[in-house]
Amino acid sequence: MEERKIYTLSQVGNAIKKRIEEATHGQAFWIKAEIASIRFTKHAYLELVEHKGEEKVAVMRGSIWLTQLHRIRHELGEESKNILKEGVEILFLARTHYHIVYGLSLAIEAIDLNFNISALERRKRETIAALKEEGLFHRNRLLPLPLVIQRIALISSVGTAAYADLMRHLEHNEHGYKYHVQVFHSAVQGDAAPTELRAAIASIDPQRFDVVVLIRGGGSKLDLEQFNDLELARMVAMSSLPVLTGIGHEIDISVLDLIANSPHKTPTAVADFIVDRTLYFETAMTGMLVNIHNTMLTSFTSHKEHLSMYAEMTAMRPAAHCRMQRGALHTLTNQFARRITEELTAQSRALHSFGQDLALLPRHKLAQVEAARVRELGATLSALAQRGIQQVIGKLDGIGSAVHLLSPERIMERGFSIARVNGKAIKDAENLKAGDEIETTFAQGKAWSTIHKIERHGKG
Amino acid sequence: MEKVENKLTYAKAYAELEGIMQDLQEDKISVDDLSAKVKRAVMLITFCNEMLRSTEAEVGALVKKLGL
Amino acid sequence: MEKVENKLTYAKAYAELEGIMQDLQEDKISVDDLSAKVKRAVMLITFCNEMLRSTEAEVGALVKKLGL
Amino acid sequence: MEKVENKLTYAKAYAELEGIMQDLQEDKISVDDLSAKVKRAVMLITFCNEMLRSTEAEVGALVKKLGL
Amino acid sequence: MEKVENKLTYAKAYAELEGIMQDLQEDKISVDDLSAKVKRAVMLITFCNEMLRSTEAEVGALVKKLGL
Amino acid sequence: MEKVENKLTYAKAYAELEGIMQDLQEDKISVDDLSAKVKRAVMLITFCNEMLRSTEAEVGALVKKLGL
Amino acid sequence: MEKVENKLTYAKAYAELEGIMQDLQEDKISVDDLSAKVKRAVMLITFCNEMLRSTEAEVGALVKKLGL
Repeated sequence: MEERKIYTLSQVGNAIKKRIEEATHGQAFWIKAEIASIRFTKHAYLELVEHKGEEKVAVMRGSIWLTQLHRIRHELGEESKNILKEGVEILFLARTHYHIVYGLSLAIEAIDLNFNISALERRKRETIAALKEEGLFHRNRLLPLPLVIQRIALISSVGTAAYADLMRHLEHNEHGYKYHVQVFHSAVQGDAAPTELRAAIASIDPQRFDVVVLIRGGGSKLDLEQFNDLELARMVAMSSLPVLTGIGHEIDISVLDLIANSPHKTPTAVADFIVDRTLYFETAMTGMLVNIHNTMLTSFTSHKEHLSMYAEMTAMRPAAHCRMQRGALHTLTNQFARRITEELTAQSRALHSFGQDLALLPRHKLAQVEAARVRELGATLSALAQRGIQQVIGKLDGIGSAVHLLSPERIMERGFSIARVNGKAIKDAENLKAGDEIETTFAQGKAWSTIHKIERHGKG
Repeated sequence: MEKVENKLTYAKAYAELEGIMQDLQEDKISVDDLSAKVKRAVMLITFCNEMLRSTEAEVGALVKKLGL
Repeated sequence: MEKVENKLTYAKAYAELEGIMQDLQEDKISVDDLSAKVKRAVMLITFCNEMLRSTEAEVGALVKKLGL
Repeated sequence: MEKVENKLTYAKAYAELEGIMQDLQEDKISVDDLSAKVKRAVMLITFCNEMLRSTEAEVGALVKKLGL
Repeated sequence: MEKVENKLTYAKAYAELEGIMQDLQEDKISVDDLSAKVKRAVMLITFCNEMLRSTEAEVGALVKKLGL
Repeated sequence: MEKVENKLTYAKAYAELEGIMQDLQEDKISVDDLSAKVKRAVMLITFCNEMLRSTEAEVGALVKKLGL
Repeated sequence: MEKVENKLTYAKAYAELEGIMQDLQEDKISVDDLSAKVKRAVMLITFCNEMLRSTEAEVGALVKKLGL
C-alpha cells in the first residue's frame, strides 16, 4: 500500500460540498426522475430513482421544503396528489444540495406538470397504437347499441358521488322509465383500479345486460391514467356488450373513452344519454304509431267516403230502377190499352157492317125479289086460269053446237021422220014384213001405218 | 044438280059428251037412241057450262082476292 | 093458316105454286080441279105473301134490336 | 144466351156470322130460314158486341185503375 | 194474388206482359182470348205495380237504416 | 249480424258490395231481387261502417290510453 | 301471439312497427288487416311502454300477462 492521506469525514464532506457548489455555481437544473418514495412531514422527502429496465441506474434523495411545497401544490392543483406520489416520473427544477450530515439531496423548487401530462399522453398513444395493431380499437364502437338500454352492468365505485348521480338520474327520470342496474364494484382511482376494473368486467355475464357502463366521478387529469391501461382497454374492446363511459373529465379523454361504444363526459351524461335514448325510442315508436294510426284514419276516411257513396247509390239506384220500370210498365200498359182498343174498334166496325148488311139484304130479298116473284105468280095464275076456262068454254060450245045440230028434232024439222016398228026405228027393210004396223014420227006429231009392200035393196 | 049426279064431274061429263059426240059423228047411234043421247049431251053440256060458269066465278073471286 | 098446314113452308108453297103454274101452262088441270087448284094457288100465294110480310116484320124487328 | 150456347166463342160466332153474310149476299138463304138466320145473326152480332163491350169495359177499368 | 201465383216474379210477369203485347201487335190473340188476356194483363200489371210499390217501400225502409 | 255471417270480413263485405254496386250501376238487378240486394247492401255497408267505426273507436281508445 | 314470440324485444317491436308502417305506406293492407295491424301496433307500443316502466321483477310478470 502506498502512503496515504487520511481525511476526516467533514474534510471530505466539505470538499465535496465545495466541489459541488463550484460545479453547480448554485444553479438549479431541470432533472427527470421517478419518485421511488415520498414522505411528507412538514416538508416532503422523496427518493428519486432512475431505471434502465428493471435495473436502478441512479438513486438520489430529494426534498421539497415547506414553502416550495405549498407553491408546487398550488401550481399542480388537483394533479399534485397524482404527481407527488410513488412511481411517478417527474421533471423538476432542483438545486443540488450537499449536507455533510445528510449527504446529497436535490432541493426541488418546481415541478413541470406538462411533463407528466405529456407522459400520460404518450402512454395513451402507445396504448392506442397497440389496440389498433391488435384490431381492437374500433371493435366495441362498432357494436350496435341497443335501441333501449335498460339492463345495465354498472362498473363503479359504490358510494361515490358519480354513482349517486348516475343512479339518481336513471331512477328519477321524468318519464318513469325503469332501469335494471347491477353494480359491479370497483375502485376507479388508485393503483388498484385497473386490476379491479378488469375483474369487474370479467365478471359481467353479457347475456343479462344490454350495456356496460363505466363511470367515475370527477378527478384529476392524471387520474385518467387508470383508464389508459392497455389490458383494461383490451377487455373493454373485446366486450360483447357495448361499453358506455362516463369517466368524468372535461377536457381530456381516456383510451377507454376512445374505444368505448359511447363515451360521455360525466356519469350524469351517461344516464341522460340512456334516458334520452329510451325517450327517443319511445318517441319514435309513438311517432310510428301516430303515423300508423293516421294512415288508418286516412284509409278509413277514404273507405267511409266509398261506403257513403255506396250508401247513396243504394239509396238512389234502386229507386231510379223502380221509377224506370214503372215508366216502362206504364208505356207497356198504354200500348196494351191502345192496341186492344184498336182491335175492339176494328171488330166493332166489322160487326157494324154485318149489322148493316143484315138490315138491308133480307129486306131486299123479301121485298124486292121474293114479293115480285110471288106477285108474278099470282098474275100468271089469274091469266092461266082465265085462259083455261075460256078454252074449255070454247070447246064445250062447239060440242053444244054439234049436239044441237045432230038432235033428231032438228033433223025432223027439216022433213025427216022416223019410222019405227014395234017401237024400234027401221034402218032397212030386211026384217019387215007386210002387215007390220009402222009408227012414223015427225017433227010435229006421229002417224001410224001398215006395211003392204016390201022391197029389198042391197046396201050402197 | 041432282043428288044422283053428285058423282058427275066435269071430266066425266066431258068424256061422256065426247063419247056421244064420237058416236054421233060416226052415226053409231040409232035414231031411237039419238034423242036420248042428245038429251044426255045437252044435259051434260048444261052441266059443264054450269060448272064452268061457277068455276069461272070462283076463280075470278079467288084471283080477286090476290088483289092483282 | 090451318093447323094441318103448319108444315107448309115458303119453299114448299112456292114449289107447289110453280107446279100448279106448270100444270096450268100445260093445261093439265081439269076443270073439276081448276077451282081447287086456283084456290090452292091463291092460298099458297097468300101464304107466301103472308110469309114474306111476317118474315120482313120479324127481320125488321130483329134488326131493329141491333140499334143500327 | 141459352145454356147450350155456352160454348160459343167470338171466333165461332164471327165465323158463323161471316157464313150467314156470305149466304145472304149470294141469296142462298130461303125465306123460311131467313128469319131464323137473321135472328141467329142478330144474336151473334149482339153476342160479339157484348163481348167486345165487356172487354172494352175491362180494358177501360184497367186503364182507369192504372191511372193512365 | 192467388196462391198458385206465388211463384210469379216481376221478371216473369213483365216477360209475359211483353209476350202478350207482342201477340197483340201481331194480331195473334182472338177476341175470345182478348178478355182473358186483358184480365191476365191487368193482373200482371197490377202485380208488377204492386211489386214496384212494395219494393220501393221496402227499399226505402232499408235505405232509411243507412241514415243518409 | 247473424251467426252465419261471423266469417264475414271487411274485405269480403266490401268485395260483395262492389259487386252489388256494379250490378246496380248497370241496372242488372231485377225488381224481384232488388229488395234482397238492397237489404244485403245495407247490411254490408252497415257492417263495414260498424267495423270502421269500432276499429277506430277501439284504436282511438288504445291510443288515447297511451296518452298520444 | 304465438309462444315463439315470447322473446319479443324492443328491437323486434320496433322492427315490426317499421314493417307495419312500410306495409301501410304501400297501401297493401286491407281494412281487416289494417285493424289487426294497428291493434298489433298499439299492443307493441303498450308492451314497450310497460316494459320500459317495469322493474326487473315486474318484467317477468308483465311478459306473462301480455302472453308474450
